[in-house]
Amino acid sequence: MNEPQEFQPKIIAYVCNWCTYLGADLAGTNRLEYPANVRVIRLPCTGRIDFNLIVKAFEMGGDAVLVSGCHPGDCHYTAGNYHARRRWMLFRPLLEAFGIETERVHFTWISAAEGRKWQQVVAELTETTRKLGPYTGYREICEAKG
Amino acid sequence: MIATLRETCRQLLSDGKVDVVIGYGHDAAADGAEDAPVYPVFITKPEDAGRLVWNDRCHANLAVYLKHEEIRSLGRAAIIVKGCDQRSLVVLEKESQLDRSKIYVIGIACDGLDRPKCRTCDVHEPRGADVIIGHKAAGTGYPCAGGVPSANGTQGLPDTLPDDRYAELRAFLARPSAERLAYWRQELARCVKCYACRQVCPMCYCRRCIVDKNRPQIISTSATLKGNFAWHITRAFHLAGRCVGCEECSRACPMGIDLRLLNLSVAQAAEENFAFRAGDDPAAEPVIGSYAIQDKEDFIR
Amino acid sequence: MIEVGYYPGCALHGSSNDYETSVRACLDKLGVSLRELDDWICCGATAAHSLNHKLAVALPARNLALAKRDGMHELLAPCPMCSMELHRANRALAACPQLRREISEIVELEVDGGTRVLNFIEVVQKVGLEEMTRKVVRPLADFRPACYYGCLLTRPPRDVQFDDCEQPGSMEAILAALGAAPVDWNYKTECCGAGMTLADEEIVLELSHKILSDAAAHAASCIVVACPMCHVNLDMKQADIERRFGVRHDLIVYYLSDLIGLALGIDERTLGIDRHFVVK
Amino acid sequence: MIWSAAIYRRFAAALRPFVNEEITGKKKKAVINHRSPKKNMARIGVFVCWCGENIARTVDVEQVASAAAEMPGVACAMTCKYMCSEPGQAAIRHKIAEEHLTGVVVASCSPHMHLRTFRKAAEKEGLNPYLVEMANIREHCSWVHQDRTQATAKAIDLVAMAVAKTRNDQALAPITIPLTRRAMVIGGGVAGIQAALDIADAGYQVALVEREPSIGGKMAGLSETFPTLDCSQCILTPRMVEAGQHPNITLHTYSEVESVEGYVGNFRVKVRKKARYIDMEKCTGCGQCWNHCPAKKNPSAFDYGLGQRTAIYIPFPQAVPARPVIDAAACLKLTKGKCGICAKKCQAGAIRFDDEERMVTEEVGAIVVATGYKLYSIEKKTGTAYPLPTAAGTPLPLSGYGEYGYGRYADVIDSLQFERLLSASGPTGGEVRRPSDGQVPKNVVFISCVGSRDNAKGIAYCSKICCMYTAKHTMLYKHKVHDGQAHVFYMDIRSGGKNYDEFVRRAIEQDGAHYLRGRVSKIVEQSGRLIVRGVDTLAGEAVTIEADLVVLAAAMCPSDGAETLAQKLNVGYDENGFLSESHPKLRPVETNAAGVYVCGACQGPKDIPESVAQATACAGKTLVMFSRQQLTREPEIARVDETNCAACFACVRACPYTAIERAEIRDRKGNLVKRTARVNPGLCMGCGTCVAVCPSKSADLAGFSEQQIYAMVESLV
Repeated sequence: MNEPQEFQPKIIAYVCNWCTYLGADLAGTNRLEYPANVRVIRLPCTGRIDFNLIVKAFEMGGDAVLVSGCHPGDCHYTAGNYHARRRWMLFRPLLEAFGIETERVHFTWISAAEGRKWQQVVAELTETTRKLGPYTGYREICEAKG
Repeated sequence: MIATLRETCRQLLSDGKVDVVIGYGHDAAADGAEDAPVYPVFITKPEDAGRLVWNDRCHANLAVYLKHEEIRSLGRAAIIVKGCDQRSLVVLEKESQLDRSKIYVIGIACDGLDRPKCRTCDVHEPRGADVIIGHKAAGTGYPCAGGVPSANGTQGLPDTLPDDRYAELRAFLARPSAERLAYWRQELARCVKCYACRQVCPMCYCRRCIVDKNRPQIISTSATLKGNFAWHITRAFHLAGRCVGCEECSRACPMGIDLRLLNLSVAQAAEENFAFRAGDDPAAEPVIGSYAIQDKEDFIR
Repeated sequence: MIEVGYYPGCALHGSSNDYETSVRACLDKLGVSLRELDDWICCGATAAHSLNHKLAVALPARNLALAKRDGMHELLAPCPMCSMELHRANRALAACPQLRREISEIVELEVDGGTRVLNFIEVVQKVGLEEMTRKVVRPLADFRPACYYGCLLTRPPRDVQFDDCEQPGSMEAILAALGAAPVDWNYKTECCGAGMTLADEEIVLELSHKILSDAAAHAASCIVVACPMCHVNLDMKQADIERRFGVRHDLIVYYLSDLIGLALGIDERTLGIDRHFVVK
Repeated sequence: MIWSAAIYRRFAAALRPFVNEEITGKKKKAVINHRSPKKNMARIGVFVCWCGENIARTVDVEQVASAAAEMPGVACAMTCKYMCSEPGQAAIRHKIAEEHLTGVVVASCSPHMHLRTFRKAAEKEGLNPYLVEMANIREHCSWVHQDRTQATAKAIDLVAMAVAKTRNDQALAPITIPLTRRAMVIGGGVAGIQAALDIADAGYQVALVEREPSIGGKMAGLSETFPTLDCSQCILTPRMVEAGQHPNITLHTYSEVESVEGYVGNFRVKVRKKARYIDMEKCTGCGQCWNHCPAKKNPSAFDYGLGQRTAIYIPFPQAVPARPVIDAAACLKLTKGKCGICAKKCQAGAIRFDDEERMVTEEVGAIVVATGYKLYSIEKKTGTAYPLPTAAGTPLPLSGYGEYGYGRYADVIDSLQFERLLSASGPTGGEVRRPSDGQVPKNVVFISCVGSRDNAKGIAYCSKICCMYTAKHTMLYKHKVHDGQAHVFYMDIRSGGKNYDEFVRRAIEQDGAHYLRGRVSKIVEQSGRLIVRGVDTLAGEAVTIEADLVVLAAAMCPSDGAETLAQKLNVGYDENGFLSESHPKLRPVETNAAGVYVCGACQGPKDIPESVAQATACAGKTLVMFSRQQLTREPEIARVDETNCAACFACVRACPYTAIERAEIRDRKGNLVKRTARVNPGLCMGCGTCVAVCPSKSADLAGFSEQQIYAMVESLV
């Protein structure tokens, strides 16, 4: 057996408690299979998800980050997702300027009813990240000695 | 012009309208030498007003001193601002960091100081100042045609259009992302985490900076690439919709790291997405902490 | 002077060239100059969509692309069939970037689904009823028209987005402004059977007969249409209908442009009214 | 200084167990009462659930447990077939006591499923419930993965994250806030009346706000009700009177909610009382005014335009309060300055032409929303005016049923209008006479699903009650016009409910209603008759019926202003404008705005019994709240570190609940020390948006603190 081991990307997902987390629960209830590469961190709302957490995920060796919450208008807290959306609009260009691969940072809206979307998002995310390969760029930064 | 400036400040101090004038000046020892270095000075006595100067070395954004407790404790302040610096006051007021009614703003009509930002400057005469000293040079805007006596003899910078504020950034973004990352790896490797960029920034007024918080340690404090990236991402993002582009961070950096591109990237995002420029409109809602239902979301699946 | 792109379509260059004559004369008087689309092709109506979805989009899309190429933002298609096909293509293209790419490749032109398609009535509305009324020299005082929209002018509503699809009123508004007294009747949007002309003429006669009868029952003095197909069935076949059902309708069928033209002082010959089958 | 204090505390904490042992001379027993992990080294118990085969089939639970046992801070790890079962919970409790656990991680299903269960179990054993966390290794792992190795590895990661979080958990105590034990009911239809009466009967004050001059709502205008055919007014009006006279109910009729401030237990609602031009105290409701008013020809809204009323009017004879109101747009005195006959006739001197609208403020602890419905607008006005509907570029709304000619043909009416024609108090005195010429219609066509279940009109839902009332209409019509024939075009007959289907069968079998399964394509008028063209899909043929009257069962839509009200109350609503309940099954009358409840048709189409049941449920929920002296709330809310807050107030701007205020810290002499943001624990819902916008991270969220979240991410090395 000298077939090369398939790369298993490490993906960290920050999701809101009321929509995406429940959407992922629904995927489970419906037994919708998807790759086991995502580690979900439950937060009350996308409004709570700070950009520092995205940086941290890369520092911890994440190959991709997923941020997901309620669709516009659906936020359990009425507007947390709008605030989050605005921050991401500003944060993405900054990552671009840093040359950090924004194709490794994914934002989605997944409702509590969208178990299938969760499945698709995770599957596609894993696949794209697999194609991109390990995020050596940031890993090297983290390992560089001062 | 300098005479008017000094007289105005002397008057303010002797009338007791203000207790301190924050301005540019020579060291007392310089004894009026034209080419002496320029420092921020805090004039509290009318007779010291003669120390104030205005020339093309008056780069500093003095607004930063308004955040210092020891300056605040001097009493009512008058502050000398250029058009670009005045924007900082707008942001600070919006963020409840200053009470505009308790500050006397002396605006200086400035025709450019040979800094990169001056190429696209559109506020040669500060807005919202209590008094403006001097006049904008004839022919408006850039390139400057007189006004400030130039120490090195140059009369202005290459002619660029004022709306090309982000030209440099665009050129940088046109390079492949790997190249951009490599650039910052190279630049930030020099960072020694002295935090001069933070100290000199009028917007960095937190009582305890996020980098000094250790439970949890959100940003690694070591001066390694990891810590430096985390710090500079954070510093730049915290300026989103707030940075007025005074470029003091770049000027203050002892390692000569040009941080402007990062500041420009968030500024451009705010301007393109929300038609928002920090310090432009005192009535505009700050970008962070507000939202619009129709904010675009083409990057969200 | 308003300039509008012009897509005549096959009918206006063939059997219904009287409609084109009328539209051109009328719009000229209203200060609208028409710029005919160079190298236009068939819109694919009736046949294409039952064969192949992409063909049905590509044919009208090419015309839209030509309009875009020539800098026309608005395109008049007086035939409702053509205008509906163009609308449909617009909608399909706007909705799907993938399709946009494919069709662009097929027609070898940039398509974006952004050209605004207008029917004849919308061009008149663009001129403005006030502006039109100012030019009236011969008010249509003794006209009691029954405005007949047919099936395609307002349908499918999602595609054409024009007027109320069941109870339209835009032609009435124009005619009322010209001094006519349009009648309120029931068959404004019923089908005249055009699609069955070749397959089963009997149906055409029956349906058209119902339309003519209801107009007559509501004391209409004439019928006004804005569609070449409707005109063929109600005008050309009126004699057959009268023979088949043993009644005499004798209703003149005008194009909307005919009546506007008359009110603006254009003579019947110039408008092509003398070429109709039912004449005074 | 600070250093030494911190070191001292750390030493003291470390020494405590030894001290205890020395003094008591025996092994330290589990100390009941909310241990916090800070005091001792973390001792976390990890409990891995098999969930029968649900987890164990894909995840090697034993391996997960043994991996967990090695994680820092973990004192013990075990597995159990069913963790949520009684023995499972007992095992947790046993371990808490035996191992002196300072935290618990249950690796099983979704926290949405059982976090409460396990927290309760821990609490019973004296462990603070907020020291319990879950790792979701079922929904997020075993159910969605097949590869046992990968699934097990993921499960271990999930447990590691939960352990890391638990290590940083803080014991939290529920928050108490004051409670005003007074309720407001918005909407005075049958649901609102029911809710108000129930709450009032329990002994609490209720303010009932109604937009119209009288309470009663839609039900007051109905003829008879299905499936019993009892007279609507006969059953409703006594309840209206009861509400009007109840000592605990304050009626605000002809009033609307202007603004809502505050939060659960402490709402301040501003009510705008429209000018009524009547002194409610003086008026006796004698009727002299409306009997003598010369402005008689105003369409009566209560009769849906089928009848007329005077300018000073009482909407219907049994109105509560039985006081008139002046229609300012129709009154000759108010429009032209002359007349004033009513004032002359009024013995009580109750007419007040100078009346103005005014605001009253009600302080309440709970709000019940019962704003009801309206019918889908089926009207498409054409006719003589010929409006030009196409403004350049604006798409036409695809609403209305132009093909049915409502608003164009006088004899095409909607179902509520038909109710008025059937009602003994209606404009025809209960005789079925058609609007155009007052003739008794001999052939009546009923069309159901007008608007409902029609995606082309933007309404996908079923309005639920139309099948039933249409059957009722055919029966009542037949009972009044014996030689008449009712025809019904329907899509499906939906008559689920007690005695409902029997009722429809009776309409068909006993009263001979002619049911046709199919849609109507068009209605045209020909010489005074309505030609209804449709299709009978069961017979497979086109049908044409010459009708004298057509009744359209239009869809039920939320009443006007429901969305605006929902925004004022912070209650969610769906794309159709119906207010959103908190959970469709388990919290059907609660909303996501704490202390605001919904009942009746404002929440979705429903009939009278359902509306009343929901109203009583709302009253029940309100009374549960009122059964306590004060409210307790979840402690997982935000807090601001006031020493470090830089007072930029980005959080104040961002908070969706306006729960953060600008505060000042002053010393004893009253000098300003510093300004700071401060969270109102009564308003904070715990979204954490403030944490994300705080540049110095001076804001934090209990239960999802920065420390906890970073610990979770860092556990993923």
